[in-house]
Amino acid sequence: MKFYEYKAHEIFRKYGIPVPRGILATRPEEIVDPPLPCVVKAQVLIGGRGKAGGIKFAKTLEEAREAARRILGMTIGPYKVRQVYAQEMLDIARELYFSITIDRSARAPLLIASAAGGMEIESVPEGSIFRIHVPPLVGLQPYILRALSKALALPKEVASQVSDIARKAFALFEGEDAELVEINPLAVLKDGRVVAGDAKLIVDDNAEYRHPEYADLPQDRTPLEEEAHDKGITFIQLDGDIGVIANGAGLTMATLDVLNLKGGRGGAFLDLGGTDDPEKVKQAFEILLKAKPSVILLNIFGGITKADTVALGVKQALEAMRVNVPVVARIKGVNEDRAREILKGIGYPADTMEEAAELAVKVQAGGR
Amino acid sequence: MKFYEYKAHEIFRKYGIPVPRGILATRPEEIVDPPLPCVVKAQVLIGGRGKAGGIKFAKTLEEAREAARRILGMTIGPYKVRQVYAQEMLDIARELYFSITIDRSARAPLLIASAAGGMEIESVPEGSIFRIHVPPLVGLQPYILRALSKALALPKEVASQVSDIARKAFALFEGEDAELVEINPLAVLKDGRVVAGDAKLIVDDNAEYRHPEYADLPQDRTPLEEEAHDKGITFIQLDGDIGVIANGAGLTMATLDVLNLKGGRGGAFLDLGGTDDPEKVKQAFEILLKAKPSVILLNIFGGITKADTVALGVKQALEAMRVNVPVVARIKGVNEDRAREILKGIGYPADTMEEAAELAVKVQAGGR
Amino acid sequence: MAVLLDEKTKLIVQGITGHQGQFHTEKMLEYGTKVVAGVTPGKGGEQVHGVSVYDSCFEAVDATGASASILFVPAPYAKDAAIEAIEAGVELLVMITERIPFHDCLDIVPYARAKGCRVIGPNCPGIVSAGKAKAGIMPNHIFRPGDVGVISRSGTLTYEIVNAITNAGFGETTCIGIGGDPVIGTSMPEALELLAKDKQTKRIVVVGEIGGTTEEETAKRARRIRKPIYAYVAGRTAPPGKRMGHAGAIISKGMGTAESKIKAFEAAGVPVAAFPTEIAALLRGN
Amino acid sequence: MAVLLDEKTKLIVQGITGHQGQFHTEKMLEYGTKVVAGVTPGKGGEQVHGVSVYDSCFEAVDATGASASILFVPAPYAKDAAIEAIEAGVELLVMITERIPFHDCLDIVPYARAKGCRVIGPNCPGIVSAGKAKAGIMPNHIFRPGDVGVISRSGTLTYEIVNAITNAGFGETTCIGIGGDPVIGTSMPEALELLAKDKQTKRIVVVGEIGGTTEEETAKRARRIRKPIYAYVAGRTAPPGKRMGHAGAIISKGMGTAESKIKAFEAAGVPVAAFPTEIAALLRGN
Repeated sequence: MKFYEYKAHEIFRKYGIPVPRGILATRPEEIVDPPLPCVVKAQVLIGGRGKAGGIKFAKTLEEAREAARRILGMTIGPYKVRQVYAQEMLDIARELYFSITIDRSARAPLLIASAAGGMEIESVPEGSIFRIHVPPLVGLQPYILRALSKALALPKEVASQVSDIARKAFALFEGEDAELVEINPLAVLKDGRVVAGDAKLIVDDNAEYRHPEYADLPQDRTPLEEEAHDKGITFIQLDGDIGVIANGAGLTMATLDVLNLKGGRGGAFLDLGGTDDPEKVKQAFEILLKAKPSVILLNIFGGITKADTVALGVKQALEAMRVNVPVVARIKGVNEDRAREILKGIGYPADTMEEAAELAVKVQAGGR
Repeated sequence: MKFYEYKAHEIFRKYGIPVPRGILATRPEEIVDPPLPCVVKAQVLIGGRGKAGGIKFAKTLEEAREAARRILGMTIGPYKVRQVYAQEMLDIARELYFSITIDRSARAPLLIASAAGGMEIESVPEGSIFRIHVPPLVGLQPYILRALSKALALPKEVASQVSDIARKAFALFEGEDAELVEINPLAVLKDGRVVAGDAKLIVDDNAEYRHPEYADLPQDRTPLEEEAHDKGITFIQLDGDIGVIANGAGLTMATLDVLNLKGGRGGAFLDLGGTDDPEKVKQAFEILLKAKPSVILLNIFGGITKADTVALGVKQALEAMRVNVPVVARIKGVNEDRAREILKGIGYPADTMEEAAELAVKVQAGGR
Repeated sequence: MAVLLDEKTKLIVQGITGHQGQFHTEKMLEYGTKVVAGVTPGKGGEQVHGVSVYDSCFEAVDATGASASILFVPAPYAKDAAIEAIEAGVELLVMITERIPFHDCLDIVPYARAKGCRVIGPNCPGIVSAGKAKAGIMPNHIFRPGDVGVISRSGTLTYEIVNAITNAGFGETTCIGIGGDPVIGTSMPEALELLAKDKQTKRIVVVGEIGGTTEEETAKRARRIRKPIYAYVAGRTAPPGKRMGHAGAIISKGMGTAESKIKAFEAAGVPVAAFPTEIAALLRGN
Repeated sequence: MAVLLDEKTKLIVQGITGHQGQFHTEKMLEYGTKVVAGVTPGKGGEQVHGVSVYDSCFEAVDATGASASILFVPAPYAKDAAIEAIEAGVELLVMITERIPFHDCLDIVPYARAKGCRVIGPNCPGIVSAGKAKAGIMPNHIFRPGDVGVISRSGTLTYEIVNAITNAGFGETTCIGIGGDPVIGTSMPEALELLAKDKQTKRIVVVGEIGGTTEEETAKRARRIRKPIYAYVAGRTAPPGKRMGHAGAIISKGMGTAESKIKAFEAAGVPVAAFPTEIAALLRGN
């Protein structure tokens, strides 16, 4: 799960991490008594909003409202800006970088810090990035914070504030099931205070059941993706015109790859998962149909999934939606003969995934 | 650290563990509006208060005050009763046993439970005691509570309450640096509630720095032991007449053993520890002198401790206290010759601890 | 020979009375696996396909001497079940369960390692030692005993590839589905080491996907292994920044692209198949 | 040969700039120990008896390749220091510090084990491999190379007994002060196994005390060891229920009495000395 900036700040505040004061507004008039001077920022879930004109500075209330007026309704990437955040402008002396994420190989939380903050960590030279693991099972120990302070050559007063923030950020990382806690810049102000200038938070989707308060947060999904998500289906909209549906993440990706390598263009990506329930197949197929693909490439390696069940779901969906999209179907699994029977007249059968991909490309080109 | 019953109950309450309501009183008149009927209990740090008459039942306020009147001022073991606790009488249907302690061999917390509660766990037959370790590093998991409930054959409603109490007791065990958390009886009431009928808590002395709120709690020490404790000296008063002072717990115990095996009677036990500071030696020695031993047996295996430093401390203490107790001294270590010189005229020198013990017995008997 | 699992391994099934647990217990038994007990709290005393159910892993292990467990318990209860199995002394724990919060795995995996228990998964199809035993959910009929070891982060894609291997006339030693999550018990390079040491395994097929750097680490390790290794990497046309089903399968911040993985394999002398079925052709080439 | 420690072991001293750290660094150097570095946060760059001080264990280990550490850090900071040393990769960690809350040791000891680091202590006098090296605070002059292995829960009492062994004309291989706390890194039976496997160690002296059941467990283990073992147990006249200095040394609820321990040793064929110095006589008898 991703979080709008203002929401992430709210959570950081809950853990006692100092963040700038700010006001959220959906209309310019909602900005009343903002901290001045302030920065008015578009609340969107993707990067690059600065370049798109989604960040403006304001010295007075009027300027702040004017900035909000210009930002609200703006389109950044695929998103319309619906909220702005008018945030206290910090008087920054120095910008640091701090984040916590996981190191998959080490199976441990990884703490990353740099004396060069304010820019994307990818653009910071490797030599000035400090990395240290937090030992799992025993958690954050003081030596880690000492090492961090030394690596960044922080003066004593800054070091103690940074250590305190790091401790709280780690508590947040654990307490909120975070994948990423990123503070960039971690700002040392001219008055000596250390503040999380910007706070980014990504929480593990799988831990949603432990954090029901996050369940309804908007995510960077298209409406159709959102609908799929609510039904527990992995569905991603792409640019192409051939809809790809398969079972299992790896197989679905591989099917998309084969299709693209054979000259097709995948237009949507739907992972049926391990389901064996015709109703769920039907639901998934309906979502795919709503994306209006010109051809559908269905690739099921059943193994244990019953092929006829899948075929039945496909057939029902097409009937319910009253659409007539050609379906190139390659279904392997128990009762695959019965599946062919069910899809007779609707689908183009194929035996291997390569064959299916080639066929889909041909059908799309009007070749059959 | 040990805790008076009422204090332990207070801490259990803090962790959300249900305990009976109660009123603490140092004078009978302080009992106002007690939960009735109630049990009036002497607050002492040792067991056996029931047999000593320190627990009485009361149905009315007057009876409660009368009970308090009779218990306050009573002597139980070496202690005078200064406080009573008038506690709600529970309407108990069934008594269980529950405790958490550590298993030294396994280096893990050990959870002990029994369906036979209300008596000392030592008198419960081994077959009806359930034991399970809490895995260190990952903590209390639900399977432990399921296993407990099954072992005690608890009905569902009781099981869920017991599990909840066990979880909270484990949080207490960890949060308060406990050595022992014991609930006996863990009472199932006739109305179905489960309540910690009696709560016992011992906290690791070494963790005192993490719990400054416990620092001033009274402990089961004699005034002299208390004085020694405040000075960081291990000192225990015994029945005999020969004071034993040595350095290191093992050596001090061994010296006491040798003395007793040689026919002497150790009258106090003082571990100088690893100190090398004549002032601390002097302080320790003064405490020992206050216990009025007829002879002192001093056994120092210096190794690194300087023998003359110890001798100097001893001499200064004797002079400061203006007493003339014979000191049988066996001091091994750096500068042991100089130590003999210093103690000349005060002490009886000995070469081995066996020799020193024999000499102490002889001196005590007036043999020298 | 086989790694991790063979016909003598005594296996318990955690969550045996659930839909998945029941179904796959039957399939594992059909494959010849010694499923000696099941565990479902509160269902002790029942039977599932002739297998006795116990209330706890301790009881199941005590009664049967099982040394391995396969876990079908739903995600919110998986950590509890895993720690219980580890404490009960199993040496191999196969976690099929998907959608376990990875913070739970940050406890489970290091703790298992501390106690000498090998974890496979979570979010994996399990292990098959062809012709010997299965602790997993892979279809039985696609395997045939042979000399190819298989390692995969994926589920159905593995079936596709194993099927291609078998159809081409080859066979497998052990197929290890290591799982698609960010934090897993046995990583791809670790699985590679296991198969590299197995005498019966003459060549190894590795099925990777986008996300993380485990394929790159595997490629590095592959340089020191004297058996032929072949790879396939899924996701070469996946859009960056999108989560492709597996929590692991995401290209973010330029990390974990298929290009990088394919390059690493090829640099290590590991041929990479363009299509899943091409794996068979690569095997034939040797 | 010796166990745990020898003349080649590279040792770092955590808390080297403190009173105890400085003093014992000098003594360890005098004994011939390879003290290669010290650690005190904030004092990196200083020198103690010619030993370079670093700010962290990582730096110290990186710079010197040390594989062992001895810890003099005060109790409230000991857990941090121990975990740091473990993470920095030391394989042997000798914790001299006393009065560490045992709940901290419930983290340190299992974690060390998980990471393959052996812990001795806490609250212990350390280890001496006679004539080779010392990671501890025992007096240097009482040791002489020989064939007696010594294990003890106590400090000064160990010196007394080692002194008696040496004075009687014998000598030691390795003397392990395991420590007097309830939760320690290496238990008495574990230390016994170490010395039992050491070829140079021909007989073993075990110094126990009241409290706990480790002596009883050691006696059980002793039955399977073919070297002569001798024991002494302190506290046979200690009053029950009183804490005798060591947090471990307490007889409570009838557990951990000297009688029980002596009985267990004798039943296992381990002669028990009545007085500390009698150990020498027992050794002479063989």
